Amino acid sequence: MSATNVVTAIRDALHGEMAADDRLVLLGEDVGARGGVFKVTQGFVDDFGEQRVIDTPLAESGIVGVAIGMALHGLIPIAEIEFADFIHPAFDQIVSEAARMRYRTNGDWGCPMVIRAPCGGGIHGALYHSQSIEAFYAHVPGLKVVMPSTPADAAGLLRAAIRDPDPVLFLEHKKSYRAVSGEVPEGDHVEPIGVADIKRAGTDLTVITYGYELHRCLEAADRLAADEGIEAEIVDVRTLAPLDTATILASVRSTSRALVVYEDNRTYGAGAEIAATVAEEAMFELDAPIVRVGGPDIPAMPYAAALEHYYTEPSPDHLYVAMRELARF
Amino acid sequence: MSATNVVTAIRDALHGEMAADDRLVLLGEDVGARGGVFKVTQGFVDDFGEQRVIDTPLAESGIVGVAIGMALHGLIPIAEIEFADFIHPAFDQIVSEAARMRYRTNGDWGCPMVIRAPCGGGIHGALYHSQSIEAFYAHVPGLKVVMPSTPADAAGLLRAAIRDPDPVLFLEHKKSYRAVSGEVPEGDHVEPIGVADIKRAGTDLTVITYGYELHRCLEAADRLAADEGIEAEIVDVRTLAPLDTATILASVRSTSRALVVYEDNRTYGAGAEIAATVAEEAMFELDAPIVRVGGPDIPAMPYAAALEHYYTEPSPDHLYVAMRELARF
Amino acid sequence: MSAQVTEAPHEALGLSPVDLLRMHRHMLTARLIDEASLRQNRMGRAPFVVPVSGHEGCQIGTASALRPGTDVWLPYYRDLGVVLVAGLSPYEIFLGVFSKADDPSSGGRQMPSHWGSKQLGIVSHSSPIATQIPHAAGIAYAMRYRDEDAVAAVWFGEGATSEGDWHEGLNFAAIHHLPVIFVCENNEYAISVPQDKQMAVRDVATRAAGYGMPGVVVDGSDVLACYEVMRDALARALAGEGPTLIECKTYRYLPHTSDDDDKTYRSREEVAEHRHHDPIDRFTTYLIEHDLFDHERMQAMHDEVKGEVEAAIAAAWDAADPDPATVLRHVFAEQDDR
Amino acid sequence: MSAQVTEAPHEALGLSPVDLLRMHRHMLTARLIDEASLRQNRMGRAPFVVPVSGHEGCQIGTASALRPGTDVWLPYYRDLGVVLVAGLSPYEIFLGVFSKADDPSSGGRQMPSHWGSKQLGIVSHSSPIATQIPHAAGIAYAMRYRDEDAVAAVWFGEGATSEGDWHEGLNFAAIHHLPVIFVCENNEYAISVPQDKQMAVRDVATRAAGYGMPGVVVDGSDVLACYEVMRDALARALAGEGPTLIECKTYRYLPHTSDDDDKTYRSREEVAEHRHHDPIDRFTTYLIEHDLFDHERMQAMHDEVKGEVEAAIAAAWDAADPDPATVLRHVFAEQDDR
Ligand SMILES: Cc1ncc(C[n+]2csc(CCOP(=O)(O)OP(=O)(O)O)c2C)c(N)n1
Ligand SMILES: Cc1ncc(C[n+]2csc(CCOP(=O)(O)OP(=O)(O)O)c2C)c(N)n1
Ligand SMILES: [Mg+2]
Ligand SMILES: [Mg+2]
Repeated sequence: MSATNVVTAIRDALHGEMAADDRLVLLGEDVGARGGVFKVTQGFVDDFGEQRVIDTPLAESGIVGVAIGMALHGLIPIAEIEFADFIHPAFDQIVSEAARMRYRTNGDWGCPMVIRAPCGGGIHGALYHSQSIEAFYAHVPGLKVVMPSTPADAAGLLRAAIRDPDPVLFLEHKKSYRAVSGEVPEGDHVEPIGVADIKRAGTDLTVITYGYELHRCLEAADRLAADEGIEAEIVDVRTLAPLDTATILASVRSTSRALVVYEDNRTYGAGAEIAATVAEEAMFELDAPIVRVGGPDIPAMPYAAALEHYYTEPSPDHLYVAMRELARF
Repeated sequence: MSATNVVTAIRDALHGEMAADDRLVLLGEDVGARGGVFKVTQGFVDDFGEQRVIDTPLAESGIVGVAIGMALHGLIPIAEIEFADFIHPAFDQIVSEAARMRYRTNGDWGCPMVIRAPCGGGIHGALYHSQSIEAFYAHVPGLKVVMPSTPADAAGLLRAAIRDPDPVLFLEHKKSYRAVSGEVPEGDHVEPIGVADIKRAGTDLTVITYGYELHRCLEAADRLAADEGIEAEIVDVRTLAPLDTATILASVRSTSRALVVYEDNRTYGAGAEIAATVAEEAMFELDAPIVRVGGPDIPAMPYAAALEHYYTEPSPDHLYVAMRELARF
Repeated sequence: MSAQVTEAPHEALGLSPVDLLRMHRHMLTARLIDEASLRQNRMGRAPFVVPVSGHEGCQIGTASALRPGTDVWLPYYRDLGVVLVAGLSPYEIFLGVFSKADDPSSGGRQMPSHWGSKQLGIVSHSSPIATQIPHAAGIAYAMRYRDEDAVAAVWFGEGATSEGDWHEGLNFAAIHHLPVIFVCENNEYAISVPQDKQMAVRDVATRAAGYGMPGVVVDGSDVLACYEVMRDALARALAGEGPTLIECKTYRYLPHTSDDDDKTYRSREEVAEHRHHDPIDRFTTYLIEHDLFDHERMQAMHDEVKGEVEAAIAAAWDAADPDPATVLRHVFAEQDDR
Repeated sequence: MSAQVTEAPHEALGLSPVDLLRMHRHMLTARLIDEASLRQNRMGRAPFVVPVSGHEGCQIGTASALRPGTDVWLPYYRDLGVVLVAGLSPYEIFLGVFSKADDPSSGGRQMPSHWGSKQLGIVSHSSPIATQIPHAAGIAYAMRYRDEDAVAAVWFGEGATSEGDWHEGLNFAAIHHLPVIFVCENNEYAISVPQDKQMAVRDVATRAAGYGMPGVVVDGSDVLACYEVMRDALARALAGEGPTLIECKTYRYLPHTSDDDDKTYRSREEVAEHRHHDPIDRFTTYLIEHDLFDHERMQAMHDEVKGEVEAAIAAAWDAADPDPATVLRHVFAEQDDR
């Protein structure tokens, strides 16, 4: 085990996979000499050459469309979208093409590829460098959507995504890149896609979350335990699609209280599916109503510090308070 | 009042608005001489001229992008997407531009426009002429999403959409075009956006639905009442965003049972938000778990009759049975 | 006559009489399948069909220059002629028309004419227009990366050139000098939208220069001319000289699909005028002029193909429908996939 | 010298000494704001700034041909020079740099350099590249529909030309002969991606022919040459002759943004070489050669603008921050909107 941050864990895992399998090619804007705007692929073009590390034109639909073609002809493309906010022009290629290739051919053609996209806010990125996009894609049958929050999960899930026979949207919360560090298992460690992880054990309530909110929830939960002895169990969804309902429901049944926390704007967000699933499957085992804490229903985070802060921290300790209130209900 | 079908109600309302306000222009593929593939704009080019009824190039992002420009300079464009399945290339223009123009300018610039799109399946349209797209767009702050299911609602809500100062995605279930007829109030009848409608009063359970599923639910509810005296109250959501939670919750509180029915594939679909809202706001007033009936998690409807039928009618009387089971729970 | 004294065009192209008769037979097969499909549609046995009539020259001409088993095909829904050359049989075509379980393209999941077959190297396409253009560039990139002596060829209508994906795909292919051939079947209409509302230029090929690739205009009713430009584009691609944009001027004789009413947007006179340049008649005349064909053999081939099509219809109609129990399958890979 | 005997270039363009000095002042103002903004960034008072240095010639040259109050501006983030001509003051610019409540573009909601002002006819743009291209076509369509004697002008980098929206917007504008001018500021890089990885052609202007519009290449460091081609494009647009694509060859002297490190993708020598063609120096020399300017007055103007910029910074820094309570506002129209 060695301690590292999320961006390094991703870079190392990506570099290892590239070295091990020359069917892998990277393509995206500025991934070459620049090493990506977040330096995830720094040095890759020197190590693997321009044929495998492709600086593409400024065209997201083309990036994904070309990657699909590569996947259809024996390669395993890893497309990088510079910011998740700029994936929208590729919506049709992802939804109509990558996600549906296998189904529409009755299993004849497959589309093994990964689309990496740095998402989320809190880094002063304003409306178009802060977006959460998981809700749009988790709804698409044929596409897997993964969102790790720790270095170990990032490395293990990226390996799984690259080795998956189907298209995987791999979301990296950019605030976690350097802010979050942790142990990463040595060697060829793979985390299975579709399995949630209990990041904190507890008995008084279950908090279901993912992305950078996981770290805010963990921080609040530890303070709440210290202050009041309330122990929150925290489930890190990790994979939005397919959703691990078994782990979520088992935890909720054990605590009888469910709090769903996500950064994306609340309405019709991914947390709605989680809350709805709990309501359908475990309602009569709950001692309190299901509570969702999502972002405000505005188009992503504004730029000015005061406005951005309002988005991530609408009120002081809002997560701490939400947990305490639910536990006490 | 006069009886007419949905497609005629839309055409008449659209024609009336065009005649009344020359800021309105229509643009889309085949909307001119061909009158649209569903004949909604048949004859419009003769009545209003080519300047106002524009046959565009085959480019959805361009259609919406050009419409946004028109809206920014004094016109009220009504863009037609030939099939909702083909709106995906315009995702970025709708989400990043139309929906965010007002917010990002702090109210300085507005984007009054309507995007019409025939959606839904059951007409042998296969994977790419049958899709439900409301879940993607209902999640976007700044965009209104409307989906009428009767001729009266279609006419009244289309007028409201055209007169709305913000962008409205107007979804028309193509199976309802000719299959559904009804009375349409004469004159300048406007249905407010954001208000759900109780299409059937009942006391034993609440069914929350929209689109063509409304008609399947009404049919099943009437049979259920005749067979067993079970009276379902049926709420037609009509507007997905902003969602009328007040009407939905009031009905659920009165029946203590909630069934959410939608055609789109179930997971992360719009029904999740409705179920989650009920779970948060009215859980302890329920006598039975919330139940969702959505489409299977496959990419839209296959073509072969036997396969398509499985999507819309997975089991004989599946809605009838779901209502009866929930009422008896 | 002249053809006897000087070298005949097909000889200059290195095409043998056998090659020519195969091409002619493919054209005739496409036409007869087209007519038979429409009859099936009117009989209520085929809810939806896509006509090809008028496009046989450019489709079979361009497709015949490729090498089945080596090159990769990315057709669009209009390309019945292309997929016949690629290797789909009339029986397989009708399995699709009747959306049967054994339909090689999709097992009855997609509409008819949404082609695909991994075995034949026919890449599956969807309904959304122009999405296959970047796919072709990506496949060509993979071909070069894997040192294959192969090309990817993608067909599309002139309406498809308006989509952003078309632009992005051509640009990427040109930047990397990829072995890909872009074939535009310009039939003057995108459903009802005439070319002058689709673009402000007369020739789609004009756009090639803006990407840094050659653009060629060819008469789509001249099957040999189409073969020739495709053969040259193939040679360029294999020589590492990059992509070519070929524009075939053609015309669709029938409505856009069985759901369309083309009388709303074009006159019968206009259609009749174009039928005078029928690619099949033109090629038949050529074959007869060069003593490769006569009316007798023509009749014989016609009857033979007609019989083949009728047999295909009968067999396909009797084939098994998809099992509803399979509707949830293949959303993701299964054991045997990948 | 020669400029004395024959008609001087600016005279041929109908530009008065006052016009020239205004243009020079705008160029100098852009440059000094740029340098000051970067200082603010290094001081930690501005988290994010977008340099303009190097682009002043093509921005002020093209923008100065338009008519504030009549024509509509669609700039992109690099266009500090364009919005100064359009009417934004240094104070308003710094309200944006410091994301203050009175920032005219967005009230501090968008990043700095995401311009917009309804009053000035500056159309708000987002971060996603090239989305404003179809907007420009739509605005031009509305102008013609409303019989306005106006044009829409849209600026973008060469990287933007790769997006599908760029293609779709130019195509629509050409089909309808719309009064719109497309101005490409080709600075050879899209962040780190050099032009030869962006396109396989030397000139973006080559693409114009494929849409059926004229394409012009101009030296972006020659402010008068940029003015001239823009003036001609304006005349064409107003005469109903349709859109023009103008490509200005320019260069960005500084990193892409304050977050970029351009040493990773281009040499210092390359940057230094380009600085020899500084559009401001070049224009200064021109003015001096034509006795419209001397070193003394130059120094005076420099000091004056510098003072203006410093005052703007001080005032903007002291302006009020946005009130967090407003964060939920303007998602939809409010009473006073529309
Ligand atoms: C993205 C998208 N938009 C719209 C459609 C509807 N549509 C189907 S075919 C067609 C016209 C295509 O014309 P063209 O590319 O010229 O091919 P042709 O049918 O003439 O051979 C249209 C608009 C579609 N299938 N996909
Ligand atoms: C759709 C989209 N993709 C990617 C980006 C990230 N990005 C911001 S600026 C830029 C380069 C733009 O280059 P160019 O158009 O040449 O303008 P320049 O910055 O050189 O003036 C990129 C890739 C973006 N903003 N939008
Ligand atoms: Mg066509
Ligand atoms: Mg550039």
